Amino acid sequence: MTGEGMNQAWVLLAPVLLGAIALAGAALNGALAARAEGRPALSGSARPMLEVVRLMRQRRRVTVAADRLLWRIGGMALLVIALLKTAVIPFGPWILADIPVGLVWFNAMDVMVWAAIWLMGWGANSAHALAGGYRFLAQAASYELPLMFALVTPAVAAQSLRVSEIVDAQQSLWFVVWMPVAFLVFCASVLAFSAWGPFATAASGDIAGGILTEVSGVDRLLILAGRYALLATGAAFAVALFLGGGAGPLLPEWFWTLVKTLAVLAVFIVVSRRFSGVRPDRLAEVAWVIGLPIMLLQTLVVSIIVAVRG
Amino acid sequence: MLSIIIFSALAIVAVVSGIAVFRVDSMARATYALAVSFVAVGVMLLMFDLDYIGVITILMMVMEMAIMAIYMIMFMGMNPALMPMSMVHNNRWSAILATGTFLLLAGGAVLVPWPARSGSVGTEDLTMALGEALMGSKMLVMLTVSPILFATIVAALVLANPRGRYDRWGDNLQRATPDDPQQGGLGK
Amino acid sequence: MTLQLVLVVAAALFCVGLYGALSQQVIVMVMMGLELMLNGVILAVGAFWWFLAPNPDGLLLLLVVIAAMTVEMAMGFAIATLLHRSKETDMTDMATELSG
Amino acid sequence: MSGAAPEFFQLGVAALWLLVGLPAGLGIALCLAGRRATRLAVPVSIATAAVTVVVAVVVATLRPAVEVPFLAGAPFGLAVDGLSALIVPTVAVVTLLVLIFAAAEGTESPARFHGLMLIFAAAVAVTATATTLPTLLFSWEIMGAMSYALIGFHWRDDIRVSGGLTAFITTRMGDLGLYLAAGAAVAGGAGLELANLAAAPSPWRDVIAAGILLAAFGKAAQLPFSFWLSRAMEGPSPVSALLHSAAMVAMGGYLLLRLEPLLEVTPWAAITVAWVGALTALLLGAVAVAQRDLKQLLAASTAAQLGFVVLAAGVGSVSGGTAHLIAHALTKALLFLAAGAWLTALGTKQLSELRGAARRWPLVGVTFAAGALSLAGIAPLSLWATKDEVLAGALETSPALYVVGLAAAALSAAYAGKALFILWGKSSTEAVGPYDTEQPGTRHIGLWARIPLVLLAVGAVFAGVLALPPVGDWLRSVLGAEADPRPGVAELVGSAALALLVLGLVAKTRGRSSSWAANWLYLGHATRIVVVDPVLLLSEKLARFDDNVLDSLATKTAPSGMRVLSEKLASFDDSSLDAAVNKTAKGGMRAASLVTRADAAGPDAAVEATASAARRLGVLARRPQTGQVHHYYAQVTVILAIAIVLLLVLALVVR
Repeated sequence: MTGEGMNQAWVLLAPVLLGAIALAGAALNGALAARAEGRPALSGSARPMLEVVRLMRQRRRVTVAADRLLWRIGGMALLVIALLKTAVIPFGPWILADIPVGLVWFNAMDVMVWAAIWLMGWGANSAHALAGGYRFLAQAASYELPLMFALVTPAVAAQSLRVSEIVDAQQSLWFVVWMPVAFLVFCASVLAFSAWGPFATAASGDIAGGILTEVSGVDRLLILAGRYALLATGAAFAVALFLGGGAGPLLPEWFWTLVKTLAVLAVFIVVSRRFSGVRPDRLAEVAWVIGLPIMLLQTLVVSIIVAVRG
Repeated sequence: MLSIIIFSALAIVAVVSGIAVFRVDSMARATYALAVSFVAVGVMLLMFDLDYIGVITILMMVMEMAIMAIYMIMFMGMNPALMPMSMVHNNRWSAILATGTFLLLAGGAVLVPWPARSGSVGTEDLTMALGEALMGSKMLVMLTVSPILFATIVAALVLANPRGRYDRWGDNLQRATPDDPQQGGLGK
Repeated sequence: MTLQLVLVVAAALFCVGLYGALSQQVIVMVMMGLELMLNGVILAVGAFWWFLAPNPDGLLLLLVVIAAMTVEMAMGFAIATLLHRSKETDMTDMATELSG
Repeated sequence: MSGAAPEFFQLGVAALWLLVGLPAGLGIALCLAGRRATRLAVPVSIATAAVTVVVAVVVATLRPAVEVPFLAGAPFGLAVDGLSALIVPTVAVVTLLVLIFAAAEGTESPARFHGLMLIFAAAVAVTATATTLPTLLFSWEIMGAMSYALIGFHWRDDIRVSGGLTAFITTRMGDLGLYLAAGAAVAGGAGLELANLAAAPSPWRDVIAAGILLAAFGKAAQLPFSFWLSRAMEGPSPVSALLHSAAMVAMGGYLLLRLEPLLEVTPWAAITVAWVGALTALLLGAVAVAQRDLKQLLAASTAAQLGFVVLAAGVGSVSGGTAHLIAHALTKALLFLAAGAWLTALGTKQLSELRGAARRWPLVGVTFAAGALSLAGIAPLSLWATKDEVLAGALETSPALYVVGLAAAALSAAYAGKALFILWGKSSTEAVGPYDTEQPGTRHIGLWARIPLVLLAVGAVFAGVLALPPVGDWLRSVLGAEADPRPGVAELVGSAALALLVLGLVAKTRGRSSSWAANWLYLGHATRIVVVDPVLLLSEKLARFDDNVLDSLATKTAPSGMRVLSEKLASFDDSSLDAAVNKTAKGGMRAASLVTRADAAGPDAAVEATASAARRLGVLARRPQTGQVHHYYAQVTVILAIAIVLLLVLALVVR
């Protein structure tokens, strides 16, 4: 840990960095999409910036009898949630708020996504959007319990809910080595709570874009950016929980954190493009009948190891 | 001083959104007003150094309200953003009783000579201490409470489940895959 | 911030919830009233813990209240579902099985 | 416990855990696996049972003791002492043989069946080695539950499930006694160690004893509870053989034997136990004689034979009780398995239809005969000697007990003989009997079904040595009961002769009556032997005395005296009594009308008023019961508010 001065600078720096990482993710996705369509990858990677400019200038459309208050709250919430999550993620030596229950905080914030996405769906007063909102809740009910145990497992191993202590506990051995199942479940859950990749059915094309159907202009920008930001915080948190945080040879801690975060984010984006969508109604059974028991076993194994090691 | 200001602000948010639950016309708004009230109380708990409980309250209640909203809309089956709703009975007496109770409780809170604080907040990790109390000295309480809670959940499932296993697997449980209106991911 | 102040706020939350539980016709709304009452209880217990006896044992009560709340919700939804299925209603006024 | 070297002790501890853990673990696994383990079930279960036998022997030799924390102040304790060192291997062996038999017979969903049986075997092992009350309660409950599950194994038949329920509820009633005992033990400060119960202070000790008695009587199907055993026969035969003869029912008797020190310091309990045991042996013996269904006969006989064990505990003859328990377990398991074999093969267990069944399968018939003769108490066979050892203890306590016990022994010879002669009897017609009345029979008894019968028959024949000098002395030293009374030669010979006599009588009556009405007559014969003939003899003597002495006295004095007396009485009657009666009648009428008037004005009016008031109150009481949730909430709020105000006022007043 460094001094207070550094922390205050970090308050300003963190959102900027989050934005930058999210943008990098978006650029990568754009490049991959372009290549898939046979266009030059570079043009694709510039696409997000152009999209930002376009959406900033676009006029907001409003549907009839929309619940604007809830709609706006839902739209803004994703980005706010991502920022609030950033507060407990250590970036090398810096962390905004190293609260003793940082892990639970992260969890509470990703539950906020439930509300946010459903409000987006509800507020628009549109059938497609509402169906998207419901899809997300169904998906959320499936991934949340395995995610909770995936979060608990590193905490058990580090015997602390404070994220910095979890990072410190992996100096000798990264948690991903001996809790691979938890890591995978966590990664899948990150995709799920970002409504991304195979878990993007809430916004998928078969319901005309779902929660994105009616949003336009700045609102749409906020939601799209929020999803990338959530993905980025998820990647950063995976680094802190399982990949040793800033641990690495020679180079400074913040650098290693950045590199690992970007790498995880890239993997998220590349890999999840290769999967087709997962229907939430099918997911529930898989998550509860396979995911939850296997996750419980992982937690049990870790607990036993911790208990035996003393 | 700052803490009083913050607390008062939170208190106003909590109570006003609590009142809003029964005043607003939209079911979604009512539900999420309740969620706001809970979040405010959760933050208040954080002010009492109850980190874990406070965050957990926020977590649980936001989740609960997200589900609650579904039920609200499922059962009431209309979009009250389009039509105002007033589904109350016994309004006057309810208000009188609630006010009376408030006067009683608030009077008690103000007039009772509360004892001084005994003991102090330890420097140790409260969450850890709570965990140790749960699994140690208060094990018996949890052993008693948890089966009851579990039984209640099972009872709730039984009540809510319209189709038993004979509906799904046939009269002699002979089907290889269950006959569900909506097939699950594993076909179980 | 004093104990009295917090308790008055808790009492206010509790009584708003009580009003809701007494006056609402829709079963889910009644449940929301009950939840609000428990919200007040949580606040009051937290305040008692902080101002009177801050040791880990008191926290247990809070944990139990929160757990009871969620289970209450599960039970409430189950009964609501059952009522809806059997009577096509979500009004408590229609459920008079307990009538003497 | 044992002076064995530490490594042996370690081995013993491991074996003890294995004894409990192996069948329990595999049993649970089998139950969970369900249909998926259909093929695996039989090999796994028999291998487990075989290993359990070995482990049981190891445990019995090494006598380990273990203790792990369970509840506060009451550890989960297991230990093997002399008594359990005898019981545990017996139960293990019977379990193995029964499982082999069951596997040979085949059953639907074998995984569930064998799983339940293994769990049950583990529970019995825990029961037999428990050192603390919570441990005992734990396994006791599991035994009860398994018994329920196994009796109702064919759960599609309502009657079997309800039979299981009857057995479960009845034994549960008794089980409450164990909780009572545990509560009293804690309250009395004796702690929950079984060995310390006898040291509890007086009023609590009585409560403990009462609770233990209740539990043991319930499990052992002693008198007030006996009927559940009859319903338990709805279960498959191997279940009857293991649970309802060798293991679970026996555990009731075992509990009393184990807590014999407690009975010793609680005289009333010892006397109660002894008499309940003796009366059960007698009355259930009579019930057994009257049965027409082979399994029902065996069930009643089980309760009766356990009566002897209970009697032994009551009179403090631990060695006799233990020997009888073991010998009976082997014998009765054999008989039940044979009955089960016939049930499977012929589809019936009605004695009338089974006539001659033994001739059809001579090996099964011979083993059955060995078991039945042992049950009858024929001289060199097992139950003869063990029963006499119990009776020797009874004789030392009270001759009356001995007489009742002897009568019960005669009855056991009667019912054993009845079953034996019918099964070996020639069918009156050569035609095949009306088989398959209860289930379709297979007409086949496999080799593997016969082997356990033979082994058990060997046990049933030779287990008697446990009560006779060389082995008997060893048994006594193992149990630490060297001072227990031994039967004299006269008693041994006498009881054997009695058994032979009764058997002979049964054989004769059977020869004379082939119709089934004769069986009820035969009950009359049994009664005559025991009761009627002596009574007739006595009455004949009395009559002769009457003729000779009293009658002659009467004829001389009666005529003249009587005439004078009757005249006097007649005149007295007319003048005083008759008049008084008339007057009383008139007075009665007047009083009655007065009372009627008073009643209408007073009590009746009061009753009417009370009733209408109650009705009004009832109407009032119904008013708040609207069925409306919000009304209830409002009521609760008001009542709680009033309560709080009252409390506050009270607090202020007290202040």
